[in-house]
Amino acid sequence: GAKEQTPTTPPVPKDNTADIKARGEIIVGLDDTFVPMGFRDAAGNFTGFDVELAAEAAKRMGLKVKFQPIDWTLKETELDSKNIDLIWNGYTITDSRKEKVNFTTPYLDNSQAIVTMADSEIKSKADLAGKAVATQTASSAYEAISADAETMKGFKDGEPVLFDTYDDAFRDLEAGRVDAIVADLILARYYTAQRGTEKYAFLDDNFGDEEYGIGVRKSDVSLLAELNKAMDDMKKDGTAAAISIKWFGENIVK
Amino acid sequence: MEYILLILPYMLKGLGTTLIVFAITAIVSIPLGFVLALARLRGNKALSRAVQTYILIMRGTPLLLQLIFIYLGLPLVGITLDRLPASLLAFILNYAAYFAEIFRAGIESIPQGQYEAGRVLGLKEHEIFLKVVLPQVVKRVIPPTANELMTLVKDTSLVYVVGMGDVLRAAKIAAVRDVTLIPLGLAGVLYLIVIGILTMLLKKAETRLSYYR
Amino acid sequence: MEYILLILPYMLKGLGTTLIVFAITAIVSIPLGFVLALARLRGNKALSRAVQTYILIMRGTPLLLQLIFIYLGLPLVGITLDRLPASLLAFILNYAAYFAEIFRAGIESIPQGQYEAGRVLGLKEHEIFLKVVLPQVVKRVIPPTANELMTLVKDTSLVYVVGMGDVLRAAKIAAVRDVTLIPLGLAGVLYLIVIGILTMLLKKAETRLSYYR
Amino acid sequence: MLKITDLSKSFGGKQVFSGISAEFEKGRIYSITGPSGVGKTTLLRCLTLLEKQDSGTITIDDMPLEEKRLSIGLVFQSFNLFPHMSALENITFPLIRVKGVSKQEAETIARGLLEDLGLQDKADFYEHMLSGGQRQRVAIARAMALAPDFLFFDEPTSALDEDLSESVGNVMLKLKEKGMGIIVITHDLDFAKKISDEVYLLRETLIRRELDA
Amino acid sequence: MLKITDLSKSFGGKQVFSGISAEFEKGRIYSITGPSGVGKTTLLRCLTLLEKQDSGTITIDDMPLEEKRLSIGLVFQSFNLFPHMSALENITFPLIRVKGVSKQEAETIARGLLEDLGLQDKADFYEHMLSGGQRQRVAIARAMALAPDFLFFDEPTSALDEDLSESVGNVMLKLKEKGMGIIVITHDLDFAKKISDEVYLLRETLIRRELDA
Ligand SMILES: Nc1ncnc2c1ncn2[C@@H]1O[C@H](COP(=O)(O)OP(=O)(O)OP(=O)(O)O)[C@@H](O)[C@H]1O
Ligand SMILES: Nc1ncnc2c1ncn2[C@@H]1O[C@H](COP(=O)(O)OP(=O)(O)OP(=O)(O)O)[C@@H](O)[C@H]1O
Ligand SMILES: [Mg+2]
Ligand SMILES: [Mg+2]
Repeated sequence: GAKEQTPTTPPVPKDNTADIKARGEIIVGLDDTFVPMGFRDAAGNFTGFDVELAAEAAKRMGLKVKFQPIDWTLKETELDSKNIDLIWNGYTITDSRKEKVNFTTPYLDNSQAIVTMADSEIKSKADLAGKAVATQTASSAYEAISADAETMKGFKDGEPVLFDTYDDAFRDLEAGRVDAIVADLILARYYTAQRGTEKYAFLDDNFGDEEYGIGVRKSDVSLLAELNKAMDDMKKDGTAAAISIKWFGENIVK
Repeated sequence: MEYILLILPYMLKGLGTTLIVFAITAIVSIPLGFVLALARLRGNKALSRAVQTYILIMRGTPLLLQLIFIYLGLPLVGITLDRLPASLLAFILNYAAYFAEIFRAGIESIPQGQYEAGRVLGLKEHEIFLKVVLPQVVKRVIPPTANELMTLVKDTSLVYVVGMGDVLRAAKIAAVRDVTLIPLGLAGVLYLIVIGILTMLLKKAETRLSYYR
Repeated sequence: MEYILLILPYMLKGLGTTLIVFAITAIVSIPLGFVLALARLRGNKALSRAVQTYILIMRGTPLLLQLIFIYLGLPLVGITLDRLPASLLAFILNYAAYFAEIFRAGIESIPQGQYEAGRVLGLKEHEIFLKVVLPQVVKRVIPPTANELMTLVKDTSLVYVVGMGDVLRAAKIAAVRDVTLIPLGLAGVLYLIVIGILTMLLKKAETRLSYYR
Repeated sequence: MLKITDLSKSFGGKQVFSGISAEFEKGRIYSITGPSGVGKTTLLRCLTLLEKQDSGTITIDDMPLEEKRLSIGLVFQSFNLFPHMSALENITFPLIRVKGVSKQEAETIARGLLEDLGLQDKADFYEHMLSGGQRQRVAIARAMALAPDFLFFDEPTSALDEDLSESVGNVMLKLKEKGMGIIVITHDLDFAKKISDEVYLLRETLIRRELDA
Repeated sequence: MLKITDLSKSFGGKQVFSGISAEFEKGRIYSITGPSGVGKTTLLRCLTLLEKQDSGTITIDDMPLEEKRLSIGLVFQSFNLFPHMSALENITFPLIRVKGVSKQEAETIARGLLEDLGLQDKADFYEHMLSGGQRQRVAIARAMALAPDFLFFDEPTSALDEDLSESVGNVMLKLKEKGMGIIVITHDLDFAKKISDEVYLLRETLIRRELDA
């Protein structure tokens, strides 16, 4: 092959917004098992709260939208390699992620809720001492727990039990092998609603508050601006609220 | 039952991906494995060692990581492959290594006398290999090859890392959405059917080759 | 480099899980596979068919689903197993089926004359099997067994579904947290080391058995 | 006494032999000759329970053959040595197992027999290092060592020159002295005449031949 | 002319033979006798390039043996038939491949040879269905069919009775008439004397024996 010329200065990252416009299509990366934010209906079509938001926002930017399922572990790499243009799937804003991607204005508040079976003796964070606590692998809940090292050390085995999906975690809670689950409040509410709210209890304590945002490539500053504007418009004209009510029964978009 | 009919179409679509990746990988990696086995056994020292190193790396690291490397690592050096080609490349390179070892063992198990008879009769080396040794190797490697093929059917579910949806992925989506294990059970049944057919075909091949010992 | 040292301890802890599941599965499923192979070859018709069905189901459905079934399905009928026992049970039952097929093929490849010589000499069937046939089988099955063992090393990462942390999951957690692919590369290196050692040991065994043909 | 009554055998509808009746005494040597493919090996295989006759009975001292397994021995036409055991081990292993002889005693017996047959310096050789005639002699020594009541030889001198044939003949005569009954299949009429008390011809059935014919 | 000059061979430091020099002409039959284990098979293996001598040269018509591969043929002591081919195919396959003969013609030749050797009704049998003597005759027919300049037989009548030995001898004489040079290893001195022009004894080296000794 031809010899590659090594550039003496790092190349200025190119803003891809124009390319996306030219293409007429924006690619949204999501984990299609992530109920209720982004998943598929029985026919295999993408659906979910974030999916509907994204579809509406794209329309307002004059773009078609394409949803691309990705391995959640690899989402930032997928973004870097331009396989996708946005990460939009209950994506929690954290400091380490901010180093790799730009976030839009937060559009949803979230907290890391603690869920137990209804008849549990666990009533507060302190009661978690010596108990088996589950959460999802590589989730923001896991990061929130890790950040509270004091409490985590008290857990049985000194660390949470990690499941691939919250679905598995809830099954394990019911089988009695774990005593509590830490999960995004929004997800936990959805799951408990599906499985029967009365079976579960939500503790008053939690592992902190956080916010969801949409991840955009660092280089794509104009895309970020346009997306922020589209989201603002949707919040103002009630479209976002309507979608929220459809999925959560109330307007929780901020 | 109604529920199964509801989710079946999308599951079958996933099964299509599974079968495509399986079939192409099998068709390409088996001959490639043979070539590698030959290179290891008959190649000069350098080639033989290169193949051994290749096999070590391919068997020594998870297919999942190889897939990530080919799909997301290669673009860093300017080689960008689409999802399906990237998956196929990773699967073929990986499985060829496993097949190579099976075939090597099979080739080594043929008694030296068979080669010697061929040589003394004046047959060319490739004739001896293709017409004398290979048919006998085939008979001996069917069972371990069957093992690998069945593992392959299920390994295809790894394509989720490049964002492709196979039957298992389809089942998982339905399972979390509908809070039930039924889709996973259904996926199990679909796999079982595919592998049941595969088992039958391989058994037939084994029986057909039992005319000699 | 500094970063690698930072994440290494946690990765090595994960590697511990990998190695435990690997070792126990290998130690139990290999003898179990032998017993299954024997039952299939020598058992009465009913037993032989039962074993064939068992093998079909175990190879016919993904280990992942078997794991989910044992860990999350069995509690529904009142059998609740802990994470590690549940994982080990699933791995052992699954791998025994693969080994059974390898050993069956190995046993079948020993010439009939070896059994006949043993019988005419007055050896008991179990003596013939253990002292005449088995040593020759071992030599022939090393390469396909090596394939399965290497697959097993990497399959252990499936314990993630029951909430156990192996080296690959440790890597994934670090990768997501620190938004980098380095931990995955490190996991690849760790796997490669484990399998490199395994390869060496198996090669040694192969060489030791090369004193006869 | 070894008694055969009305024995017949066919392969896939093709009659090999039929209506064989004969009596063989301990302490005597019998030779059986006959053209190639006539069924001599098949007859010995019936006499050693390796092949099931279509009809007819075989008894030893009026007991069914099945209950007198340990009273019979056979040297195969194709030797069937154990390839993973040295020449010495081929002989000592069945001795120790079947006769319960100590390892040391077994080695003494084995070395004695190897010496009788001119193999004293091949005790530690494996099958693939032995010449055709050496293999044959190890097989003979292995069967003789167990000293059964009746010992059958399938062309025991096919790969041996005159001198060695004579040694084998002499060993047979020694065994006869000790009261063993011996049946030898051979093409070598001189050899047969020299050592046998009776000579038979197999040709559809078993016919007694006059020794000075 | 096949010319051997100062040939020696040892295994692991142990001398088998040394200083063998001899000349063999086309159109003549030579027998080589010698005790078991003396190196007769090894000598033929050197003459067919299956074994590399330690020193000495072998030429055919003054050309190095390597360049005259197709001028030589060998019937192995252990036959080395191809087990996946019928008796007929064992003969026709090399004929078609090496001589470029048509399939039909090859079958005619093969059936003629099988008939000469009394195997007309075994053409479609596989190795495991043939008796010892039948295998030997197929191996003989396979080598003869190619009609090389020099054909070597390693104990071609070991499993044959007198009548069949005579048939084989007659076929050899026919080949000699046609100008083939033949070297036969045999223990059967009568057979050797009947067919050979010269008889040799191998014992450390090759010694010419007087025919009427
Ligand atoms: N791989 C080996 N290692 C050590 N010794 C060997 C090997 N192969 C052959 N030999 C020895 O070489 C000698 C010659 O063997 P060869 O087969 O040529 O004998 P032979 O004259 O054909 O005997 P026979 O008449 O019994 O067939 C034997 O003593 C044998 O033990
Ligand atoms: N599995 C089989 N299927 C069909 N025919 C068979 C089978 N096994 C043996 N035969 C036939 O049975 C006949 C007798 O074989 P056997 O081996 O007993 O002959 P033999 O008298 O020992 O001959 P040899 O002297 O050549 O060793 C042969 O014609 C052979 O082809
Ligand atoms: Mg026979
Ligand atoms: Mg020899």
